[in-house]
Amino acid sequence: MSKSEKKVTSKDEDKKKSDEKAIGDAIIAAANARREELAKEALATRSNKTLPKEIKEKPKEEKPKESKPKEEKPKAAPPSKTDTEEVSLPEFEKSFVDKISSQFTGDVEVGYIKENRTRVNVKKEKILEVAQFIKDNLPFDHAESVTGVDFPEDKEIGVVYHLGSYTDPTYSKQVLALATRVPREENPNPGNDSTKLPSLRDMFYSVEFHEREIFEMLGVYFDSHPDNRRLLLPEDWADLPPLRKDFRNKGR
Amino acid sequence: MVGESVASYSNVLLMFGFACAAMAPALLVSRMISPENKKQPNPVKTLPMECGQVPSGAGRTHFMMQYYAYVLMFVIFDVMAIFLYAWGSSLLDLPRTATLPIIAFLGIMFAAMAYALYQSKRKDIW
Amino acid sequence: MSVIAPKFRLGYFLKGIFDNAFWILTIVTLAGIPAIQIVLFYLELPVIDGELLTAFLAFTWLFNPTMQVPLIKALIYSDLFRIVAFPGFGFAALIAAGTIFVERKMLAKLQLRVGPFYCGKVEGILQLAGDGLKLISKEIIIPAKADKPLFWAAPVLFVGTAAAFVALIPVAPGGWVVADLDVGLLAVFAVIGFFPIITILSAWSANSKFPFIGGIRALHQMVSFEIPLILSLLGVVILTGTLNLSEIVESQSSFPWIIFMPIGAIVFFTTMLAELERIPFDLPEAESEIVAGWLTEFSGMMYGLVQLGSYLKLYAFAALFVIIFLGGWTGPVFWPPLETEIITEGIPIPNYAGDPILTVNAPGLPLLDQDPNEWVLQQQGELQYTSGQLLVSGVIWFVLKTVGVIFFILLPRGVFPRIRLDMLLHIGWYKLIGLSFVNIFIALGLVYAGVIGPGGIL
Amino acid sequence: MSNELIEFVLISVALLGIGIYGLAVKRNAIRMLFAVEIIVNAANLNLVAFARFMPHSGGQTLALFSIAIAAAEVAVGLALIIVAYRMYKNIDIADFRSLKG
Amino acid sequence: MADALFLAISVLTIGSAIAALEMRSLVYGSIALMGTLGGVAGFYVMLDSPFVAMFQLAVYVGSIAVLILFTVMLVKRELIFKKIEDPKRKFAGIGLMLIVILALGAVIMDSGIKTISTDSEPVDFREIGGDFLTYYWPALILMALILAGSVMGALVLARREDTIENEQ
Amino acid sequence: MGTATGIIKALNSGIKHLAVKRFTLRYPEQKLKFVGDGYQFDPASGVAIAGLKGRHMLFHDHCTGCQLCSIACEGVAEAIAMVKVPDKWGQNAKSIMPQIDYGKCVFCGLCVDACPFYALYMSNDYELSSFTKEGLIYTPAQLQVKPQVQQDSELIIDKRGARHG
Amino acid sequence: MAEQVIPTKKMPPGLQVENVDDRIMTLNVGPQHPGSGHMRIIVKIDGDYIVDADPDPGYVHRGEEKMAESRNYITNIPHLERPVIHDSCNILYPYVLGVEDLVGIEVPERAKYVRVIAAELNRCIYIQYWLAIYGIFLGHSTMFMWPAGDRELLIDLMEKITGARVTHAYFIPGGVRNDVPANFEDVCLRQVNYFEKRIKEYADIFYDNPILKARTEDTGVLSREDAIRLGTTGSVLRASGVDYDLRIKEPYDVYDELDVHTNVLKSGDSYARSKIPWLDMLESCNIIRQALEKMPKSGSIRTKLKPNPKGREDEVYRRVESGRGSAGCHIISRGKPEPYRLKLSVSSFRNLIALPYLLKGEKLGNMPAVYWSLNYWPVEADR
Repeated sequence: MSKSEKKVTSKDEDKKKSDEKAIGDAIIAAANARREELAKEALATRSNKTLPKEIKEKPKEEKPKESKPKEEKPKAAPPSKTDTEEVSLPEFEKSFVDKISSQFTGDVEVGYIKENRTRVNVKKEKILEVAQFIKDNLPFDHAESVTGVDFPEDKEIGVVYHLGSYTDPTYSKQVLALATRVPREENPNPGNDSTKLPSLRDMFYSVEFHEREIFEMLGVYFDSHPDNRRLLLPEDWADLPPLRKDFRNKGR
Repeated sequence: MVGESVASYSNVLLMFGFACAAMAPALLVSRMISPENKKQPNPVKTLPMECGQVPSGAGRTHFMMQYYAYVLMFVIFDVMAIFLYAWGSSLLDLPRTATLPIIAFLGIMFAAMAYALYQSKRKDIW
Repeated sequence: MSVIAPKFRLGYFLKGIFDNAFWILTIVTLAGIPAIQIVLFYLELPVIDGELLTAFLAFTWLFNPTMQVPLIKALIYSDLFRIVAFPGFGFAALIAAGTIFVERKMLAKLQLRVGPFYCGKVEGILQLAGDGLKLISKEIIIPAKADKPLFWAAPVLFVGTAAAFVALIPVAPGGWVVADLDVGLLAVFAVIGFFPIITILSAWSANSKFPFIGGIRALHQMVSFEIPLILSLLGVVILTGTLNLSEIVESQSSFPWIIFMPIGAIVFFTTMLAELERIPFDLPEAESEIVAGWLTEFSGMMYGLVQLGSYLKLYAFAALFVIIFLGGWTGPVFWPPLETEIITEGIPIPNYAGDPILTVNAPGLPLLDQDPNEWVLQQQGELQYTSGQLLVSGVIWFVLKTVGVIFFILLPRGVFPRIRLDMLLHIGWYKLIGLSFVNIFIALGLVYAGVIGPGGIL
Repeated sequence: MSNELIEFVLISVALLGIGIYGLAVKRNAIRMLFAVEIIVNAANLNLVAFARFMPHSGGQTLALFSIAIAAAEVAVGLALIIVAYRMYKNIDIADFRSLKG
Repeated sequence: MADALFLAISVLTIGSAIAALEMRSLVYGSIALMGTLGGVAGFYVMLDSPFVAMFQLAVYVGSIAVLILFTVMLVKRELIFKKIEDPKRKFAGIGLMLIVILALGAVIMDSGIKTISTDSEPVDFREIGGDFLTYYWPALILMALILAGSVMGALVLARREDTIENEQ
Repeated sequence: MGTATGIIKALNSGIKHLAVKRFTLRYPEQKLKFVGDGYQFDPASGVAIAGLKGRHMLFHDHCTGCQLCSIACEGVAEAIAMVKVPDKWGQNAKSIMPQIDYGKCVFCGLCVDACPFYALYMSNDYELSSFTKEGLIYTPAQLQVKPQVQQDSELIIDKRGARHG
Repeated sequence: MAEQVIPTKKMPPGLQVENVDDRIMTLNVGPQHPGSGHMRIIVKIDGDYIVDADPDPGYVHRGEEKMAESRNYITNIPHLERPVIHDSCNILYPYVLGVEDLVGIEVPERAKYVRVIAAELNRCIYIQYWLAIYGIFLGHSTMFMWPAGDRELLIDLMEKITGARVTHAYFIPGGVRNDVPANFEDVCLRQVNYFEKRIKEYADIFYDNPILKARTEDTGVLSREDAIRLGTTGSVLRASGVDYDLRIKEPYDVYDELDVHTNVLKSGDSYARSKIPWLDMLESCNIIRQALEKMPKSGSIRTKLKPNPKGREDEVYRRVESGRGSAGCHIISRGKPEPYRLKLSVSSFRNLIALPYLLKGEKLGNMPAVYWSLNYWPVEADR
């Protein structure tokens, strides 16, 4: 750390605590002047493209245009370990995923099998049955988290249930992601359009508030859910469901 | 003479009156110097406390506590307790046989209290 | 940033002051002085040195040093002084203020923090005055649709009722009590009975939910604990055979009743905590359930008055405990350690010319001697203590004991959590009533076994 | 400092009259209870007044009994009113018709 | 002084008795009733019976009035402020009141009560306790029975009938 | 009897603590002593040096006007704006330097991590309150002033409890 | 099938809503209520009993998940710790672990230990804060002041490490941001030992207090089955008798090299739920001492990261045991410097579901005890 002596010590600006008002006025004036200056300069330099980036407004990153659905990359382990582990899938995880996929061939597709983490993608019509099967035949007894993801390119919204197990110690590390997709509409009308999904509340009671959150954040209506009400957003929210990709953050 | 002892009792009233008379100016002074905007009263400010929400329903509603029985019991057993004072303050002057009626009195009241407490414990019926 | 109002003009300010002074003077002259004269016409004026004290005489004597002492003496023995100052409101309010200060500092010490610190330089001793100033300068907000007369009256009535309670408390021997009643204890119960009414009325009048629930809770709590309160004192009444509080104190000249009736004392202490709504029984003000209970809608000075009333009540209850169980003012009499010269000859007070015109006999404290001959009697050895000495030491003992009891009333606030309404009622109706009957039977046993009472051992 | 017996008796008569008026006119159950209380108090006042002027403790004793029984009466009466209110959602005794047998 | 006090208390008593019946709000009516009861307690004090006075205050004002207030507050808000009375019977009631007061007053004024006054010492309140337990003890037992019966009856009456099925 | 002993134990614990030293830091009179001179970052090793994340200090002779701090702040608080300074510096051709708005700054220190030229570090000064919002905006000239701090109070733990001294 | 799964609770017979229609009073407990935190609970009461309770969170919702989609992996760090500023290391932990997985970066050994120490200190800080509020909710003002004061010891330590009292922004993908100061081990050991001595003193005045026990025992009982069905986590779960602690069940960083014990109570009432965090604090002190002993005395603290790291095109779900329970982070990456979707699966949100279930049929006086014993942090639930 080089903390060399300062060269410039202007006495005028040294008294920030003693005389706030004068300093405040001076700062306002100075700041305003400098901002104007800067804005002019920025306007001037933008056309010249001398500055590498703008100071205040960074251009928004473009949406990824041609991203693929995730199912096509099933088993991406960390790249450092890819060479060693890509070939050998974890045995234990594979066993129970195979149980599901063998029961519902055609409707269920294995997303990935990693150590302690597995994912199955289910068609939206079959989600109730698969959940019931998991509930009955596997020791997954609660849902840890429900994630809703918006895929505007596919015109779909994904819902991922992360299931965990408390009762079985051998499964306590496992998190099974049960994913499904529902169609997405450009002009959402939550509750009254085709973005609907059966609720898993009867199987996994703990998804109740998560599903309410998904409903308000992404507009996915859950049939047979007892109260599809607002949870986090204010009562007078009349905008798009905010976690959809076409809802823009202000100033970003 | 009739009514000689009024003076000492009226002192209690005088004390009560003095406290009221001494405290009312505090409210008046407070009312005078408090920064109230009388020209533009804020109607939101005078809403009843409802934790920041708009009040719903009336404040004085029909509202039954599950412990109404205790208030009923109080009326009866208050009478009992002060009756005991009539006995207790004159106990030293009384013959010992005079304790028997009070024991009978207490016995009956205990029975009533036991029944009343049994009833009032069942909170789901109030 | 601005302390002074933006439209402030010194001229307007002065004009306002002069206007106010003018109007006050006018009103006093036109209405106040006639009113005072009308009142004086009906009052019985004291006789001092064989002369009826009129207003004119009082003003004249005020500047005559030889007459000042009799004047002050006459004032001290008037009912007005008792009500306003010494055993009455002023004394109680002083102890209440001290209680608030001690509570804050003690609680802070217990909780490893500092407490009020900056106001008044010395450990925040002026914090209470600051709080009072703040409260009095705050706006009073009356909730819409509130029952205004009741709502305004409730805090004042609360203070008044607490003061009426204070009026029954004898502080020192020789009748230093505002109202010396034959049935003092019953009067205490009658006064206590007014508190639930005021509480529930103020709660109802606010037209808000939380005060209403709090008021109903307060009603249940006070009402339920009144019966164990009444019953727990019956033991003492049985043993003394009197309801007069001064006589109860005098009956304890050799030993306090707490020796024989610890159960009664514990029951009374517990009910006291409940009647005072102090932790662990502060359900009516449980802030995490019902915002501030029946005090929710009170703002500004109204809240301050309710607090003042509750601390007056606290003093009165603590004093009642001292009177009934701890022997009130009884205790060794202090002899003021002064030189014999002063004791025998007194302190001469000279006038402006240096001639001694008045002698103050220090140990006898002539200001407080009811009978001026007591000093002479004491010098002759016929009287052990003058009533002035008894008064001073009695008040000191009384205050010491009261402060001790107040300390134990305040201590649970730092130690215990709040309990629940059904638990509270259960404690009141099952345990405390049972215990107080045990106490009554102990007292009966003491009487019938011949330990205490007429012809008893003690 | 002297009060005559007649003064207390007249006050008692006035209270009795007011109580009778209340019983006759009001249909509100709670108000009728008020009227009853006023009448009882008038009677008690008479008892105590006469006891004072012919010095005897019996009058005060009777007054104590009377107050105690009034307390019992109020407890039962208010319980009745609560029951009736719960059944009819009203405290107008004109509505309490089905209580007739 | 005593006359002024007597006058004040009688005005308080009679006035608040009328107010208790005539005030629109039941809660204010209850407060006025408390004024009547307190005024009567004041008369007791003037009659040198402090025990009865304090009993009146503790029982009537301290508990009966509380119970009445509490019950009033349990009633719906509209009912508290509604005046229920027969306008037809109002004048009849006033007439009845006047007849009673005038007739009784005339009888009393005509009788010898007017001349009664006494200089004797008042009865000590300890004698009352003695009376209770010596001469009047059957009445005391009877009163205990009445109190016990009333508390049981009140509790049985006041409980909610509609949940008894659910209990079983 | 368990209830009674529990109550007595609790009361005893309460009374016992009346004798324990008070723990409060009496702030305006006492100020805590901190580790070092503030939060600094060594770009060579890529590791920061522990210290309080207080108000920034700017070394004008090191600042090159590269705007990396501003860019780092953009995702966090947008508190740093680059402003023109009147002085001429050899390494700073554009004469722009960071100006920090402490009304927005969250004191995360990512700007310090971003500076590769040892120009920015955070000092021990945390008393930044001001009566105006504008008073919270610190110009480069103000940022280069070394704060005057008197911080010498430390936690002392002894037999009668912990305290600040 | 639905009936057997959905937990039902037996209400007292007099409290069926249809019977008591005109006696019900609706109370808004919150958001400006001394007993609610930044949440509203719409409570319907009949006398002293709660017949219905409906939590209404969202008063401090700030859209962290949406904001994270437009910030890169590094600048997300000061933002993602905002929901729980008292537990900021633990709430950042899963995110940092997830980003390390996505970016593919190794953490030096010493950094792992420093992380564990910081996380455990933060857990204690959070629990002290929580305990203080629990104390004041029960009307125990000493239990408000003591934890709030003793918390200062640990805040002082965290300040020595990170330079900030709260919102440390200390963890970073690839390690921690700066090394601990010199002779930190001694200071830490001294203060942690004193801290442990202090929190053991809470037993007499709070946890063994008979009034507290009578007040909170047997209130808001959550049975083992219901705790599992409702998907609760952390102290709520462990108070109901489920032995599930991610530090043991799914050890991250160096927790598998340390001797970690977990605290489980069987009764599942408010008292047990309030005692578990206290026992956790004692356990945390043990862990800190172990970690201080085993920590490599020197070494790298941070693996250098590229300036604007891009994640793999993958998704990860990492979870850690925070002060309140399992904190999970689900990151979906599309190969950009920003996450495509980031979901924080926080324990407060998961425990909230138990609140209406537990409050129904409870007395109003039990509401604060039950509510705060759920270890609920409103800002975290709202995110």
